[in-house]
Amino acid sequence: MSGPAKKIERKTKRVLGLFGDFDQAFEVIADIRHYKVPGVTVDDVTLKSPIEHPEIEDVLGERPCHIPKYSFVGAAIGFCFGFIFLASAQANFLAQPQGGKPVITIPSNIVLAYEMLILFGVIATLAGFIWSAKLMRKREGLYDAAVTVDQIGIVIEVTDDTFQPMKDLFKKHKVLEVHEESLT
Amino acid sequence: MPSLLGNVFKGWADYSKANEDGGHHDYEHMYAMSIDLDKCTGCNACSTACYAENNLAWVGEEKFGARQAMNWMRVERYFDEPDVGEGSPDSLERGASFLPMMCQHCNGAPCEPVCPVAATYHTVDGLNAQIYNRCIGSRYCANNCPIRVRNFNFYDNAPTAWPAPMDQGLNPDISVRSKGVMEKCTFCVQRIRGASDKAKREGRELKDGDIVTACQQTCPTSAIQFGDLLDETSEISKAWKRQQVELGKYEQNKENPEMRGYRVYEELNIDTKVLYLERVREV
Amino acid sequence: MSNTKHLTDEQAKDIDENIAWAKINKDVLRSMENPRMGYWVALAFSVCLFGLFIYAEIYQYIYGMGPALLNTSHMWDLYISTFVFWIGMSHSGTLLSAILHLCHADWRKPIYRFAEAMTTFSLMTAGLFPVIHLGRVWNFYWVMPYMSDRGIWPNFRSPLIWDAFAITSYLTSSVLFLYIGMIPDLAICRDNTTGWRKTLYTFLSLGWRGDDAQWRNFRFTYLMIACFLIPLAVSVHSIVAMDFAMAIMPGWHVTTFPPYFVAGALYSGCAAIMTLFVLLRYFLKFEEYMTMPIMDKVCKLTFVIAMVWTYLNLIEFASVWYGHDIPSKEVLMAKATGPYSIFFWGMMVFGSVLPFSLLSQTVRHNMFAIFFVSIFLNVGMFLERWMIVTPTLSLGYHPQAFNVMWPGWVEWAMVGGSFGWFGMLFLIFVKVFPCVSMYEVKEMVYHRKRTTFADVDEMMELHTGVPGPAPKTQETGGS
Amino acid sequence: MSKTKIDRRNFLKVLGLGTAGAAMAGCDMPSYVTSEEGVEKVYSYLAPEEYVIPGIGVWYASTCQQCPQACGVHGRVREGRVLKLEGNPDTATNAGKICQMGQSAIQAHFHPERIQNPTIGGKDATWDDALALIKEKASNASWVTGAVSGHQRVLMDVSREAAGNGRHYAIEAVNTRAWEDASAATLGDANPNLHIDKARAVLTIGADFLGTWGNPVQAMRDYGNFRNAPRGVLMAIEPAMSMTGANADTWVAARPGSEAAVVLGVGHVLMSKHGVSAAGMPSAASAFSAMNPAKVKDLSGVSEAQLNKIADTLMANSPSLVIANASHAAAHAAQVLNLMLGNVGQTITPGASLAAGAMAPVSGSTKDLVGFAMDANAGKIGAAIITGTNPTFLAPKGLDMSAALSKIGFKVAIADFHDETTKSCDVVLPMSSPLESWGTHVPANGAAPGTVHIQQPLMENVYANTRGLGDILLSVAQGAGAEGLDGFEDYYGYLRTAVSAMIGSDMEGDWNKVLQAGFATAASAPTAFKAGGDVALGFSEPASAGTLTLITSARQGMFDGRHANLPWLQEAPDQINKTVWDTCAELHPATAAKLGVKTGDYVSINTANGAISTRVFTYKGIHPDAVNVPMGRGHTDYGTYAENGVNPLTIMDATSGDRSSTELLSSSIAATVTPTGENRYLVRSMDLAEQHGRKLVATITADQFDRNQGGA
Repeated sequence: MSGPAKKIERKTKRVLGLFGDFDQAFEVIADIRHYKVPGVTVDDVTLKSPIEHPEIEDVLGERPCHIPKYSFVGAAIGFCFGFIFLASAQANFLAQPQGGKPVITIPSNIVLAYEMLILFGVIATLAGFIWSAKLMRKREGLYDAAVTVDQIGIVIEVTDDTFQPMKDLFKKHKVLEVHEESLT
Repeated sequence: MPSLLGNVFKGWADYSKANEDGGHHDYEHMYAMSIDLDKCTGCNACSTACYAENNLAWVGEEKFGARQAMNWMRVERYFDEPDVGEGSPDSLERGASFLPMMCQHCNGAPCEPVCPVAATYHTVDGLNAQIYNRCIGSRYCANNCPIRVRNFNFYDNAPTAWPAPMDQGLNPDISVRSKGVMEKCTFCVQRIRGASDKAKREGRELKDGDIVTACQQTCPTSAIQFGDLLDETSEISKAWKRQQVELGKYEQNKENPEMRGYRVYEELNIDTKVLYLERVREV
Repeated sequence: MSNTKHLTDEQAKDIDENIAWAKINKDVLRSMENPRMGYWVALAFSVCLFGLFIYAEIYQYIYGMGPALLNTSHMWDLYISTFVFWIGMSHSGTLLSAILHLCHADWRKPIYRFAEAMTTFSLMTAGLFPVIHLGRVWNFYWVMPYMSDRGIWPNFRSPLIWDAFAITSYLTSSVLFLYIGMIPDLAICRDNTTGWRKTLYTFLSLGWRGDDAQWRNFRFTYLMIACFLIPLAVSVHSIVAMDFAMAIMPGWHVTTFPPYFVAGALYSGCAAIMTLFVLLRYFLKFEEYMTMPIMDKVCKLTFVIAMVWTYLNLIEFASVWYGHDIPSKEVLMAKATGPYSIFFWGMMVFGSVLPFSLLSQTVRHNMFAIFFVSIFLNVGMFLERWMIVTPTLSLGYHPQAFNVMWPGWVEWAMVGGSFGWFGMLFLIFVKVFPCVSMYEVKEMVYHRKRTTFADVDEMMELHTGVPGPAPKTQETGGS
Repeated sequence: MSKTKIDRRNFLKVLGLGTAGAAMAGCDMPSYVTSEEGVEKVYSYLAPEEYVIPGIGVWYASTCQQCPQACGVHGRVREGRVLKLEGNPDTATNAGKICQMGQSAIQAHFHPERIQNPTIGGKDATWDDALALIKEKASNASWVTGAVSGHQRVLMDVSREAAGNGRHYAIEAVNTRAWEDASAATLGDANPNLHIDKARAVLTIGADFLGTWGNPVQAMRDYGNFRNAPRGVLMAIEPAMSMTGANADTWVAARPGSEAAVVLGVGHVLMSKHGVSAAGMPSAASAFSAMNPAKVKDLSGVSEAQLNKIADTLMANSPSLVIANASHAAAHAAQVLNLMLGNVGQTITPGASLAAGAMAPVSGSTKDLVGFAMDANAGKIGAAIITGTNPTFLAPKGLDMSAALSKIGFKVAIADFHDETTKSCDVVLPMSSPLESWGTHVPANGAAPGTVHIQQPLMENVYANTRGLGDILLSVAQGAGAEGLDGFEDYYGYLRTAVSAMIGSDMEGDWNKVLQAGFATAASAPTAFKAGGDVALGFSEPASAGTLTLITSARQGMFDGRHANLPWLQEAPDQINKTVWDTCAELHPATAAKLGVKTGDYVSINTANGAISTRVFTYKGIHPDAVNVPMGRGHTDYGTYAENGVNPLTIMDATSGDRSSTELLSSSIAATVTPTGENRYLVRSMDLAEQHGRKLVATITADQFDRNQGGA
């Protein structure tokens, strides 16, 4: 980020602002993005919402998501492992020629490997989700049940001198409630 | 299993080999049968001998009526003869046609690939074997058998079929099947094993005629022949050659129409190993 | 909809776009609590039915498969038909939910949750049948490819093994699909409950906080799994079809079976959705969410699928009829004229004729009519499965084995009992988990409100998924 | 599989799995597992008999007693138990083959319902008491038996003589009596040897030689060769299809009782059309010429075309063979045809008669059944010893057998199973099964001259307190004070002495050779056919066309009912109608349609002697005027396995007409058939009789192939 953010100050407080309407939250973040509050960047912002708001990325900026990679890797492993596993099982189970069929039967193994592909793909996806969505971690404070009902929450970490301007910004955009906690 | 991956490559080698010869391994024997329908009198001796030899349970009228009988070999009786045209509508002009039917030990057996636990498979003797201990009774094999020669133990038949002291007459060479497993004709595998063990003890090769199945042994008209097709000198392989019926072939090339050999359900290409000789009729 | 003028308000009424989001939470959470008498009665009934199932299974375990009256020709009968029936049922939820999700049909949002639940539970029901139909059921695990120190493996050539793999994958995936889609709602429950429920939801919601990062990953995850599920669902039922198509029996060895089965599966699935839709709408008081217009769409979808199914059915008959394979032809003739013909014609009437009633708007907007229609559609589908399995077995190739067989009481008990098992699971589900997706209903009304489009259908087609910065509007959302 | 060192056996060892085959490998311990979970019965062999080699089956020769034909068998003995019977390959009668009844001997042997203790008046008793009682009361006893031969017959005779010459009634419902009488009358030899294999055409009139007539096993073996190149032609004339008819190239349905007329008709055509002469038999010739085809058609419904076809075939394929058992008249006519066609000497050759005539077989008949009933009713029989037959079951109601038996003061039954007859006997002696006891048997038909089959015990008694028939006969004879028997304390001793005398050596080795062979060869003389001589031929008027007639037939399996308690045979489908476990009434579809019944419907069949009710089976292999109920089932006191079915014999008639010429098996009686309205599935091994276009039994017509090559 550019100039103002350069000088490193210890963040001492975390603020949660609750908004009744997504547009207000949107504007808050838009303002932050345009450095209406010096020393605060969008990177410090976390949005909490009852529903998904993909459009927030317009102001929050593109943030990467690696789920498809997980899925792909999982699927690839699933298929290869599936096929090799079956083939080697059959290769070790020779004493059963059946109905004049070969020992290692490609068509049936492909069907099964295909199932394995999907199974592993799904599981890998889930794993990726849990990992990159930081689920199953210890929950930080500053959470309000209202965000699972209908309110939008903006969590932002501030230093002592950016604390007040931040609140003003919230108020300017008709914040409903402001919670704060100190980072120690 | 440490050897697991080690065997993979050999497995692949076998796989490619298997592909060349249609999935068959090197057969040590190829036991086959031939039945002359012109000689079969439909007397049931074969099927009763099978009951005695193979510990087959009788089931009684009710279960037989529910078609849950355990007969490995049955003699079917047909009154029509499509090949010699319709007879008079109000009376038979000829006798009936009898067909001893048992597991044909197909080389392209439809029952084998569908078994989920590989309880039925093809042995190196060319037998279609059923591993009772492995069978879990999914009954897919029987569903896929066009001739319906697989019998399933719908009940625990043993207690009723062999009330003491009848159980003393059981053949110790083979097991008594419990409920929930599939069973079928084995070409009297216990006799095959016995004969080959005997041959081994005497330090010689099996020779034609060493192995006699129970049905063949008792057939009063000697309509049933049994032997090893891989043994060029055996009666059975001569018979098959004479009848110009070849194993593993879909289209048989019969130059001589007088040769009566044929196999049932050839159109299904299941490659059965029981050669039937056509019935002859004077008309 | 274009022709809504002569509809009553109740019929025309879709989800109110200005509904308070808190109300959504309240309604759904309410539906999960203090069950009424009727609920307990239904639950008790299901449990009793399931008890019957258990009894029959024990009986069969002791006496063998004989009392089911299976015989040397009819090695399979109702067990496998019912298995196929439940598998088919399971396709509604996941497949529809996934497909509709991919094509952004937002009307799916209020109804997909219970549909997916149904998928899961009917799979769990279907899974019972391949097991209980085994002659030596205590060895069922032998079909699993576990490493045995004796070096024995299952026979991977057998379609039954494919079944085992497919069903395992499908069950796992659909459970995960259902669960992941539920996480944000579980968080809601977590925030609004106490006691054991609180602990349960806290555990299940994995610490969902609705962060933008979580939502983003959530979106991709849900999308990916949906993508996986569609081919999976198709493959599962094709594999079930292969149990028959891979066999050589006349009437089973049919090339068109896989697509035919998939169509049939979707069909019975939709029918089942309609049934449960009606039930939930009334018993859980979801009139505001499961609205007539949504049912209307489900009906139209069902009709389309029914026609696809009918078509595949007919071309199967045609191909048998024109290909001169005598045994197959005999089986076909026997289906239409033989001892089972009444069931065959029942299947044709319920499966191919009855759906036309869905063309009438009066039916589409009469919940009772729909309830009974959907029931009979599923009866038709059950008969279909039976008519696939049994006539073939009663004829087949070998004249000596031709015979007609009627299922024994054990089989009927198991079939009936399976409904008890399904009902039990579903009833428990609706009281423990939200069977309407709260957050997605919110999304639905949110986006609807913010689009300039009046017509949901057009929106469905034109909606590009991720909306740009939204146009300003006057009224403020929420409360 | 040489590359991968897994063959099936190893594979299964690795798996620790057993198949039918692999079980062999693990079977060296003398044990087997029954399917009662895990219960393993291990028989200890601390002190085994010398013939017990654990794990190894050893074959011993003996003689089958399932029917009067006494085929030689080999029994497989393992761990002291006999497990399976197979034919003795060295005997001329059955040459290594046996029928299903022989196969089932094992089941009869291990049967749980066998009699285990002697009873007096129904209460258990000791052997001594029982024998003492017999000694006391069985003076002048008549013997009622089945067909007997060998030393058992000798002992019966000596004890009869010693006890004052009671009569000997030999009762067999399934017999060759008509043929025997005719042969005796025409050839002077009651049991000539028949060479079906040498014949190029065989015509049978009611003689089911492939099923139950004579020695079917031998006949079937010959039939096998008969079908070899040059292929012979088989023709059958009978009211209802028999196993022989079922294998015939030409099958002709004749109205019951009209068979003789048909044979005469054949003779007529042979003479008139083919100029065959009945030289030296003027009365026969006149009988033939009197029976013109029109008359045949009228009497039997057999058309002229069919007669011509039969006659032509007989002429075209010489030597031929005509066998008849339908009636005495038919049998006589058949033998005359054989003489006319020059078959005598070619396909019919003289038999041989034992030097020791006392051992010669006594063949049974229902004539003796009738005789026994009449004599008993007339109070002529004071005491009777009954063995090997079941007169109460066989006797029609008309004979009033139960009353007859009650008139007999003292009745002894020597039996291995309780049946209708033993029930009414004062003393019942438990007989060991034939596989447990000694005996000698002289086959009535087709044995090599002088052959005496040895019946050797194959294992210890299953039930300790039973005794072999021979032993019992010996004690009875000794009790009756017959001469020359005092030295022997058991039948084995007697038999061994007798056989040694017979083969002219008492050396251990020779005796063992005899036991190994399973038969001994005694001195015998070939019988000579008498030269020519006229034969009077007649025929009986059958019931008029359109009236239903009840006939019965014996099928291999149930036979005359003695095997009804063997589940294997109950479950072995009837060869023709494929019914199991139950009796059915065979009807022609047209007749059934007239009566408005179909297969599976119950009908009640009424004759002058009463009524039976059973289910219908319809097929076209029966004359429209006939209703055929196979005999053998319908026991009332023959154990749990024999309860099913009905017994047609009870309503047959054995007394009508000339008793000397009426055998139950070939008798017929006017009957009315009425549907009862009930219906139940008739349990059969197959419901359909058509091949539905599948290529199952393919047929090739004889002109399509060179019968001299045989295409085999």
